[in-house]
Amino acid sequence: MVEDILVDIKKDYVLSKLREGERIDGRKFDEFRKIEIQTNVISKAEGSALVKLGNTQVIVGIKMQIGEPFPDTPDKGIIITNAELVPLASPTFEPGPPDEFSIELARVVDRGIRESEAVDLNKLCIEEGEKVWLIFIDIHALDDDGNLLDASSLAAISALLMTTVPAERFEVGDNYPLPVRNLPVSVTSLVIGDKFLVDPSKDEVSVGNTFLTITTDQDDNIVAMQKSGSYLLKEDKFFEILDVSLSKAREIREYLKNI
Amino acid sequence: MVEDILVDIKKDYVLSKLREGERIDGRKFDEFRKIEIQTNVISKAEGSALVKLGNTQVIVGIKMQIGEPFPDTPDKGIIITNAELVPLASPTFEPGPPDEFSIELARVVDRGIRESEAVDLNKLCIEEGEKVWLIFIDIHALDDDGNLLDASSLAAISALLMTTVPAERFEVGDNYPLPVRNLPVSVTSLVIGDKFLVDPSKDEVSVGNTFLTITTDQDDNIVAMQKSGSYLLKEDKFFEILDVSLSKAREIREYLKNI
Amino acid sequence: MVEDILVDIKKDYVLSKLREGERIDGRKFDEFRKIEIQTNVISKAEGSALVKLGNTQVIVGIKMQIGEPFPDTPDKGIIITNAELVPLASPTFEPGPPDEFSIELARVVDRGIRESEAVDLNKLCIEEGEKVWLIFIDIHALDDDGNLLDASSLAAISALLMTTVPAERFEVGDNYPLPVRNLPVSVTSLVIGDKFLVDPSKDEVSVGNTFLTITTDQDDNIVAMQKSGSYLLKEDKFFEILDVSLSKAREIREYLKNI
Amino acid sequence: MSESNEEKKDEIQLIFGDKRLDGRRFDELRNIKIEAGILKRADGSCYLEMGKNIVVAAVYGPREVHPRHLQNPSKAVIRYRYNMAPFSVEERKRPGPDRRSVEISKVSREALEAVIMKELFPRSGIDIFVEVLQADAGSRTACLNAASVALVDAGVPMKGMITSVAVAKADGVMVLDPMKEEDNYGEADIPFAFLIRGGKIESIALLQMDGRVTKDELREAFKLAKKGAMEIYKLQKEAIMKKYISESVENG
Amino acid sequence: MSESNEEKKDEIQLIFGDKRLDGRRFDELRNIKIEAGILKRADGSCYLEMGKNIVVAAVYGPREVHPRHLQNPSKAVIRYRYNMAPFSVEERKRPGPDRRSVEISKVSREALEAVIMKELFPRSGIDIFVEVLQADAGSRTACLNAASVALVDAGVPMKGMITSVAVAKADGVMVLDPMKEEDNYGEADIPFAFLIRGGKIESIALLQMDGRVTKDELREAFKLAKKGAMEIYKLQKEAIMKKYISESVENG
Amino acid sequence: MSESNEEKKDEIQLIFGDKRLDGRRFDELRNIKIEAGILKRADGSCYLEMGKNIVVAAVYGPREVHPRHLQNPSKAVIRYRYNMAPFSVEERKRPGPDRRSVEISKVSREALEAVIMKELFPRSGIDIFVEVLQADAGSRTACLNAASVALVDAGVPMKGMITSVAVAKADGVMVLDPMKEEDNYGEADIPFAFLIRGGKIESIALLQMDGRVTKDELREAFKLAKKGAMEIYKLQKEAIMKKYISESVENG
Repeated sequence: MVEDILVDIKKDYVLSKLREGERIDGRKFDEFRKIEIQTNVISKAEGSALVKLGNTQVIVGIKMQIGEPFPDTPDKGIIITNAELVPLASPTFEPGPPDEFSIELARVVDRGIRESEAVDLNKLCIEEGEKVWLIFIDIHALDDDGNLLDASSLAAISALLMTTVPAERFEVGDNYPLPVRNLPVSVTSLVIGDKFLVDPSKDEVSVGNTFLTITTDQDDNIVAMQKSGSYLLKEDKFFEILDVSLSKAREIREYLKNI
Repeated sequence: MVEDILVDIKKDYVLSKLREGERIDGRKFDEFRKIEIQTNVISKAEGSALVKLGNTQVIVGIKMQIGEPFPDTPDKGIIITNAELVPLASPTFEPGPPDEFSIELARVVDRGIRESEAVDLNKLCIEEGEKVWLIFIDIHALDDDGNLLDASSLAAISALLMTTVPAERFEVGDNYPLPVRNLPVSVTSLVIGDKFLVDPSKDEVSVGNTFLTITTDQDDNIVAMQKSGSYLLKEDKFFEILDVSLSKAREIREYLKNI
Repeated sequence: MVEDILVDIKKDYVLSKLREGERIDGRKFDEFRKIEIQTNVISKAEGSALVKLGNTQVIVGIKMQIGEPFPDTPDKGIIITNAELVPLASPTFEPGPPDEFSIELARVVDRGIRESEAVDLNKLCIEEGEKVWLIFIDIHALDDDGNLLDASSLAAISALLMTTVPAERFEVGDNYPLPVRNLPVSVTSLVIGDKFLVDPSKDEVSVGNTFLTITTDQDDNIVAMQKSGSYLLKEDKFFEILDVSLSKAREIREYLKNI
Repeated sequence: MSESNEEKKDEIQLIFGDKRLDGRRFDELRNIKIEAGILKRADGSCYLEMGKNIVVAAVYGPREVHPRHLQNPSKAVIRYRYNMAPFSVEERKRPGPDRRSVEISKVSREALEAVIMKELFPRSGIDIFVEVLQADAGSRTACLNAASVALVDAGVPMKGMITSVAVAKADGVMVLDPMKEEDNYGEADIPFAFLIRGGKIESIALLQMDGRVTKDELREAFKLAKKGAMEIYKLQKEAIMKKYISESVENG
Repeated sequence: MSESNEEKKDEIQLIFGDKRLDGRRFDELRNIKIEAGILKRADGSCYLEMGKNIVVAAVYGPREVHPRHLQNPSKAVIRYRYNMAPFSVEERKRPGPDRRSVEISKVSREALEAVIMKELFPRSGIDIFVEVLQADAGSRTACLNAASVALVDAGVPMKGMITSVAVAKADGVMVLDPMKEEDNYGEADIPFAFLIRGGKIESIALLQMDGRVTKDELREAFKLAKKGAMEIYKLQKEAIMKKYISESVENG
Repeated sequence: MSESNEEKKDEIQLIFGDKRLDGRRFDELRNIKIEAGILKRADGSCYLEMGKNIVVAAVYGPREVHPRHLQNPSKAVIRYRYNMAPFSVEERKRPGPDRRSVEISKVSREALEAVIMKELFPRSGIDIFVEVLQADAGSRTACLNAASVALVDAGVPMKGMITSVAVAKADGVMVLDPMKEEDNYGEADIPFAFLIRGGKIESIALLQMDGRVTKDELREAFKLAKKGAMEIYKLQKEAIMKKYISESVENG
């Protein structure tokens, strides 16, 4: 009850600020919160990264195993992306098997990496048709202050950049760095009427779960998109968001190159 | 609430008609609804059939795979029958794993096919003790207007009759028709006091889930029976139902031979 | 409601007796209920035992299979312990997957057997790195009148003592008795304030689920301990319980040698 | 999906003249042992052996039903759970219900629902739990016989006794109360349960069948089943009697 | 976790001059067949073929929601279930929802939630169930088109019609309504759904994308998708009309 | 069923004179790092490293419990969830609770239940969630230490501080706070948790043990554990202090 009232008050506040052309935390409409990336925080993982987007915190760990390739791609490694929205990260998350939110999160992050061909899967074949590397990208939310998706995308690509293929542990040769050849960056906007805000905070999301995520690669290709939430989007608005997403992704990619 | 009252009214109507020796849709007590069978409706399946029993609609698709035989029948194929009572088919079905109704349905259909030895499993061995054909009979309910069971049995045997063993796709020789050598037919009666009605419609079932299913083969053998529902059945009544079931099955079998 | 009141009355009664230095059934504080062990009650199992501790009844059956060893113990058999607190055994047990109580029960029993090295796992290797014996210890509660844990431990070791390795059935040589070389015995105490009672009955447990289980082997080593329940335990009390546990275990072990 | 092989295996000889593999006549039951009231916590209970089957039944209730939305305002809700212990069969069975257990639980519950006077206990639950500790052929019939005794032991009012037995076709002959070999290698298996009231078989509470039989063979099966049921019924009554006598002795 | 291989397979030629593998032009839809009101039990229903996709949609509601705590006091609760029959694909699919189905169900539900007038039915539920009986590329778009017709058939008030179609990039060319080969071997897949009101495309209700396209290619994709959607919209309207005419004939 | 091999592996040398494999003395803790209040959404939180263990604890509550039938009218309901991240161990762990996690969660919850003043918050829930981001030996003790600090950070009233540490037997010697090798190849593992009140160890809140020790070795284990616990207790207090000071500075 009390929480419902609080949400309503927050919503009114966000909307009234918005009418004045402002965000509640003073950011510009196309401004991300402060990004911090710590890499190799988990030494037992093949690669890992902790990403902070303002107060939002996500950790991604990469584990690798040897497995069988898919019959139709006998010479390619396999990426498996999984997200756990553990109840530690938010008062609204409950323990249990992945729900539609964590499944969507994992799949959108996965698409960005997969479709940008960020990992050169051809270099992850050990024995054609028999043995290839499986890459487990495990997304673990720690603190959900909004926009877990972009934080997860960033943590995933950061962790992959740091990953060493553990060939020695599995006795199949020398360790080598995971071949990463592209830097997909997702930009999520909260769409409110005819306005949109990138990297929405939890308080801003009180107005509704109405997102558009656009993931682009280092050549400004669009590699993944996801309209999420029940709302209607105008075509011209879409192209406006696309332009902003491309330009923010470029900025973030520069940052990413220096981790 | 409203639904409970409706059920009660229907029940009274069915019972009062019954006392006058009539069924609410004018059928004779031993009369099936109109049977329609469309075969090979799913080209991606090895065989398929859509069966309509009046308004009741069931589709069965047959898929085949290569698998290991059971240790005690190393030279025989394996039949696996599964039923999904998807929520599309009835306002009372809910999404989720199979409940006792769908399990019973699948197992009774399975028994008819298995015990009549409708499929010659000896001809489905690829390599003794190593590789045999698995036949998946998947029953998918579309519209439950009563007697899903007989509709499913009919759809299953019809789909099997149409099935081609996909040997070429699995690179184990030439395709060949699935060897079907018997035509089991189930006849389900609704038992009400000392009366019984074959092929009950949903409205008739408002009086209670008190069924007897008898499956017979082309030599008038009884190959499967299932008393289902909490009621008591007299022995002489049983043999009356048996006689009707045998004769209805013969009629339906003639129909089946012409699909 | 009625049950809550009954529990309260029982609790008051147990506590008032306790203040007078007595147990409700007249036992001494360190006295077990009558122990009865029937062995080989299930001829289809490799070994089995039914244990009665007063009215508490537990049956354990041992089944063996051939499986792959763990990579880091390629020449050792594997023990797998499982407990089912089936709803038959108590009005408070519900059907479903194992809950935390049955998991704890199985794991504490397992630890006693594992850590005392009761079974010589080195003698259960068939082919190093390829084939070893799997020992399934299945605990099946029948009547929970308190202290299922000690009854289960006793039934487990009794069943193991009776077990024949079914080598002939699996065509890997001659049957032989399972090599059992230690007799772990668990003693569970109900801890109430500064007092404790061994082998608590269900009525005594009305005061709370505050247990300490200590499992010892035939050389008076402590091989497993579990403080279970939300309470605080003083160190000196712990060592008192330890002494009683050691001495009761010795008694029970003598009994066990004669089954 | 079928969890295990339900195919018939290669054949072995089951009938030798007028005797069966285990020496029984065609119309002879296996050894049966019944004991009522063997569990303390349950409101009613029964231990039963039927050949190599060993089963224990417990009844709880009539008792409150939780959560409330599962209650029925006009009658008791009956639950029946047929469960096999992992060690009850040759090859260890994974714990938990499989499709076969779900079906057996359903038809067994329905058989008992038809005779329990549910209307006397609105909003209540009557729970019947049966554990198969060792399974041979006919475990569902053994369980129903045990459940029936446990219900009487719990004082649950019923229209009569439920008594259950199977008939099989083995080497072309109908035989009563088949054991494992006759079930595995026989041509048909027909489990029955009857309502027995006033010492007489009144009607059929459970009937299933799989295999291949003629109508005449079915008539023979009914004859055998009714004969067997009457014998089992006597043993059920004796077990209940024995429990009451021993209780009277204890109390009086 | 991904249940199946979502990797692109080795390439095959998809475009031959100004034609596609199946002879279609770049802006040409597959054959579409729509029939409304084909199920008796459902409140609204639709059968739809779109190329080799065969789907059936059913709508139940507005109806009561159980249990009560799932009700929303101010509007109807919408459920959408996209489900594939085990035999709908080359390799048998295990029954039950996988991660892909869960995601498709979520975005499809959201698309419809944006147009259904939920506020008219507080505390109620509107359930949309779509079964994929045969799947080729674009099954989610086929399902949404069928669901939309089934909603109209059920009389659920909406702001307009939802019409869905995908665009793919194949051999560098943007093509409308891709079939399986273009989806598997193409460079991008972009499913759209539009709200069509007053005969005009008003806004985007569903948009996803995976692959690799430029901004200009996206503009081309929008153009193709809108053209395709208008054609599908006509067929949806015809199917509804046909149902109403046949009903009028029957009733009048 | 055991999900993983709990067998002891072949032996390696663990003790070299009066030093351990990692150079520690027998009564020496691993490096410990504690930081309170590191999460925004949680009511209380703590980051903790203990050797190679990295854990994060969050506390939510006291807050409302849903659904209502889980409420307790006389006290708060405590939940404790010990969860390992898939990447926290050498071989990737499948997400979700296994049997080991369930048992650890149970005994850890019970330890905290014994010291949280639950009676002050009837009908409420206090949820303690601990994520193991990297696991070495002793992760359950690290989690309890973090949970205890997070509870203080959340302002949950307790009888005192819970401080947890394990003792192992390695090459016949009792050693404090074992790391992975001592746990895997050692002869016993004994996790403790103590209630510390007024700067003194008052009683035992958690005690488990598996391995093989004598009574005298147990006495030695208690001595080591208490020494270790007092050191950890100091660090827990410092972390809380630091948080409060930094807050005061911020606010004042």
